[in-house]
Amino acid sequence: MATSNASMTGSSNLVKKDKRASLADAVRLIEDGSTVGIGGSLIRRHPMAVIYEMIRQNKRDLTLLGWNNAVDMDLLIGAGCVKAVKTAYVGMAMLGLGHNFRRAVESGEVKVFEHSESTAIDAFRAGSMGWSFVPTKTPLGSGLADHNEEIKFMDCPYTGDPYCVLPAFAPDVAIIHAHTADACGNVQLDSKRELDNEVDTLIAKSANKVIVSVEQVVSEDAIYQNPELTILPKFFVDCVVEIPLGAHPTACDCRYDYDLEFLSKYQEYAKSPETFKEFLKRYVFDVDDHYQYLDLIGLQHLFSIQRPKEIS
Amino acid sequence: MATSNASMTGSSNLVKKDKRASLADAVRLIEDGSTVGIGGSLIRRHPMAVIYEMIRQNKRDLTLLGWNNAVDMDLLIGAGCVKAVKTAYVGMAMLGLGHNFRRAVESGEVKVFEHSESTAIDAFRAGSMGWSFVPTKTPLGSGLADHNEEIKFMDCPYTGDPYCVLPAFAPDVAIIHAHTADACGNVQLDSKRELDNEVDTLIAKSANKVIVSVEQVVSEDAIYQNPELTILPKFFVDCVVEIPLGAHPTACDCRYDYDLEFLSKYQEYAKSPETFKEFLKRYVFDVDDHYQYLDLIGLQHLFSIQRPKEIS
Amino acid sequence: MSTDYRIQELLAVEVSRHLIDEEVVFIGIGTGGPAFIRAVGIPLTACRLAQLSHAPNLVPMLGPLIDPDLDTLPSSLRDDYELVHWHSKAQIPEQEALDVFKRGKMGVGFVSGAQIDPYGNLNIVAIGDYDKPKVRLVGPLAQTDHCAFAKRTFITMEHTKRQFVEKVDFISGAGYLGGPGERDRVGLRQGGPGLVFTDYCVLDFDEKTARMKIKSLHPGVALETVVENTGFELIISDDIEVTPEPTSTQIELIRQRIDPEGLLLEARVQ
Amino acid sequence: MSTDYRIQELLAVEVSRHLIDEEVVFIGIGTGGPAFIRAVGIPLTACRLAQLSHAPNLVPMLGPLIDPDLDTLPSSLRDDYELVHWHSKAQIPEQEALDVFKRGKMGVGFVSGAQIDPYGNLNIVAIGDYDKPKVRLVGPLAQTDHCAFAKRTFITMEHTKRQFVEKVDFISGAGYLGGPGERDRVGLRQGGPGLVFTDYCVLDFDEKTARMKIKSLHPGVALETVVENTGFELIISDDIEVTPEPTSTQIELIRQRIDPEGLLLEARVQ
Repeated sequence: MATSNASMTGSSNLVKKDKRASLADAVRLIEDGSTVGIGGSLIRRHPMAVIYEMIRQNKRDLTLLGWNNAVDMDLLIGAGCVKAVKTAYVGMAMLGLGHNFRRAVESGEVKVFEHSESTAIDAFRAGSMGWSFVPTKTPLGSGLADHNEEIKFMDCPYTGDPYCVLPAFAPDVAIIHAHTADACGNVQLDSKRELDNEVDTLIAKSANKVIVSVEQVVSEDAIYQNPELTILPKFFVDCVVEIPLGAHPTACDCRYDYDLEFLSKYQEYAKSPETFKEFLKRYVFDVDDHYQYLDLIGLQHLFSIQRPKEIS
Repeated sequence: MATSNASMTGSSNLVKKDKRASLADAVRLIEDGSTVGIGGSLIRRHPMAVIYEMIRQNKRDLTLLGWNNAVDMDLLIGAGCVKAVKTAYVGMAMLGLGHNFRRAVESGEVKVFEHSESTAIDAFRAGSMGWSFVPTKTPLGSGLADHNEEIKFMDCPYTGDPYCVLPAFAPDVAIIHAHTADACGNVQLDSKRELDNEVDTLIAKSANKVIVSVEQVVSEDAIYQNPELTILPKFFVDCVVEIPLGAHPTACDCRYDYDLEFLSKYQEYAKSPETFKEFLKRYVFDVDDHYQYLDLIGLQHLFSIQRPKEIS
Repeated sequence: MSTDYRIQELLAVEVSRHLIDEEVVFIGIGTGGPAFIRAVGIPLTACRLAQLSHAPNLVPMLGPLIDPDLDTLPSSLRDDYELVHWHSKAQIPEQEALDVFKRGKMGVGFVSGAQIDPYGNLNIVAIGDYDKPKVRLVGPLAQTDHCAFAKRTFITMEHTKRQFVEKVDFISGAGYLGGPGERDRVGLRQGGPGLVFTDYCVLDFDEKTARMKIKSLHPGVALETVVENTGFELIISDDIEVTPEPTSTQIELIRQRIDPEGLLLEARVQ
Repeated sequence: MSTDYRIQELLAVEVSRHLIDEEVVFIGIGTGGPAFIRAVGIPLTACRLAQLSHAPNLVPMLGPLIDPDLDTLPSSLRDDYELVHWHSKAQIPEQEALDVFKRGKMGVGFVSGAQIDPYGNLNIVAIGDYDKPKVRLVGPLAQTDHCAFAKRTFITMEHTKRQFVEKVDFISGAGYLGGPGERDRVGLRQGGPGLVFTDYCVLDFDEKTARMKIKSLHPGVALETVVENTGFELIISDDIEVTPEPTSTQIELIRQRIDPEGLLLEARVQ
């Protein structure tokens, strides 16, 4: 093995690019009017701290892309940040409808581009592969084909079979939450994890800019230990924000569970636009940062959703 | 946890389907004239024992599909089993050209449908997803677009960008080699492995029938230990053949290395059709089964290519 | 032979009879309460019953979780930690789970909806005019995939006039669309609704008209009850059966072996 | 300042100068001998030199292996066990490695060929008439992807008339095709040949004609040698440079730190 002798280079002070950023700085990358791909599924591993900060920064006219969304999109919609969504689901899992989503769609404030899980995922997949469109049979005969104006039709050049086509999802920014990353932006997930969220990788790769919040920033050596756990090499990542419990109130695989108590409270607040304003004031605008938000939830309660960790 | 009491069912002798088969029986599934997708890449983890048996059973007029092939395809071609190949490479890695392949293409005996790695892989990917075609930009401007008669052209319905299209690969049979499987056909790979061969999963899923040779058949409980290592759940698999060292002379990840000495010998034999007949006689036709073949290689030599196992 | 049983036990047994050996059966997760019993509890119980009677090679698939050991249920079916550690034969990325549908390998998909019409078309997207909906619902999830690609869908529904409607307001899951042959005409080469299970009856689809038809009434349910609670004309043939009651052996199996804690059929949370 | 050096050291240093910080650089594996030195040894040495001088964030990618620790080379670059255990920042499935190209994230792809023409088109498929080839070669591998999608390709070639030909017999890797603007016309929106490195010189491409042009001659190489060994007319401008000799510091770095065992630049096998 070669000896390491930095002085030989005459450039021992060459430093690697540090992609860590504060939550506020990271979120400033998201411009009004942009399209944002959101990681996570159902009430699992959505980048919630990033979403709260987007509301704090008063983002406007966003188009949100996802495949299975919940409190993440409902919050942004309730805060008035959103003009359109493209996803297969916005709901609150066992807690029923997303009230803000429902109101905004019924009033026409938010436009929905209907997707099934596979069409949304395949649109991200196409984006992650650099193609501008993707064929799919899923919408044939369904209301998606009638009502999602982006869906077009073609026949297979070989079999003559009817297909739909979709434009690739290629969001301006993707926001995802992961377990660890090094300061250079190599992002990892624990080996034991819920595999619904493997779609996060496609979402990130399809985007022009990528913001990743992580439970913990780790050393480059820690990344070296298990290179097969890296879901995004650094060249896909623009900034890394360390935010412990950054997915709260959604779950984070085997690290912590979703916070059903908090989500139930959320549903109460969301019943009317007026009470939802109180939620926003209390949990978003009146807290300075993520730690103040966690303080509001309370340490004892946060411990109750902890799961036995299994890291890599 | 529920107590287990099979007698309650009144059907305690219900048995699960056993997909284990002898090498000979498995290979009988492959019909003359069929298309065969072959797993492995370069000189790694090709299902060599299956290939030797295909030669023994004198398969004819096969069309072989792969993305990065070596001694696997060169052997079948040299034995006269093949009429066409669709792949990005047939060569012997550091040992140069595949002599049988070269002769057969130069004489017109074997037709090549030219692919790049990504077009072959994407054709398997489309097959694994059930689509009949796939768009790609890779062949634009290249000889692939001129000479692979299966490639057609279209414009992106959204951007107007020129694309090529390819028919999906949907082989009649896929043959791949893996580390372990249970008798039901759940197939696993060790966690530490060469990730070039992840394409094997796409090859298998694209096929109508799937034959998997494995280093070792394990219990269902062993599969339960690490469900994330399962690359093929049983409903993708038609038969499992236990063949230790079944990839020899190609490598098997961290289990054993490729056999460079044997491959060099192979290259010598392959220099002329006459000497290649001697190879076939000695190593294929004159041995009754895989163990006799291994005996010919010799235990001492086989130990020399063993690697420290890491079986998770 | 008969014994006391609850409606969800009757349904689990009835569903199990229609599951075929070696098929893959997709079950969603993520709902709670009565919806959980319908969408998860009954299907999972039915899968295990089938595995223990006539279908030892049946493969249940819960999202990315394939072929879990149904004799060792996790303490909660909603806790990711428990799900990830549940003994299963495979855990594959969600995108590949959906590819199983597209690839035509899915036997049965369990689906439900806020509306169903005589052709088995389903709606979980919006009630009323799509462009100005009275109620916006959650969206199709993977229902469009189930209904396009599974060899047959098993539909579990609440049986009310509000749900069984003449025409769904939005087709999020394609049934037989406008009638016979229409699936094939739009390019859906296989699949379609198989059976509909409600608290009153089991329904199937008439081959000639592709319209919904009463297959069997649950014990004690009057034909009128079904008709009154259905918002469209059902095909009523002469050979309507009575849904068989669960045997005491089956009830014992469910209560003692499959679901002793009531996780599945009572949606209890430990 | 100059010192004794070998041609592969000169080339490694020269290549390193043209690598840009933060770029991803794809290097193939799997060849042996002189081809190994050209395809793997020189590029990897150049990457490490660049990382240690002006490009600390350069990301080498060897198939599915991303950003390996170039200070701790494995004892063999051809043994899967060693490669899998080589400290690297990521190991991703090969299909996703190729998606990196298609996604437009690849900075430099290293390629080679049996033939190259004035527009940088490459051939590793067949010599002679494609339908009745004189010599059938191995096939395109990922060369078509490199040449279609990498921001620029770095081409390492043996410099003979047999290889530098007026017209390649088959385009397995698209250069500038028939001339300026033609890549864009067929739909290739970025990329194209960057530099060609041989034992005699470095070549680039004229912007106006898209034809190959001598950029610099290696120390001691006469222009005539290059012309004589090239099977087509090269653009010869007035400003041909001399390829800079490696400094003693660079040579020391290579021999003592980067490649002390000769794994890379001498293709030694331990």
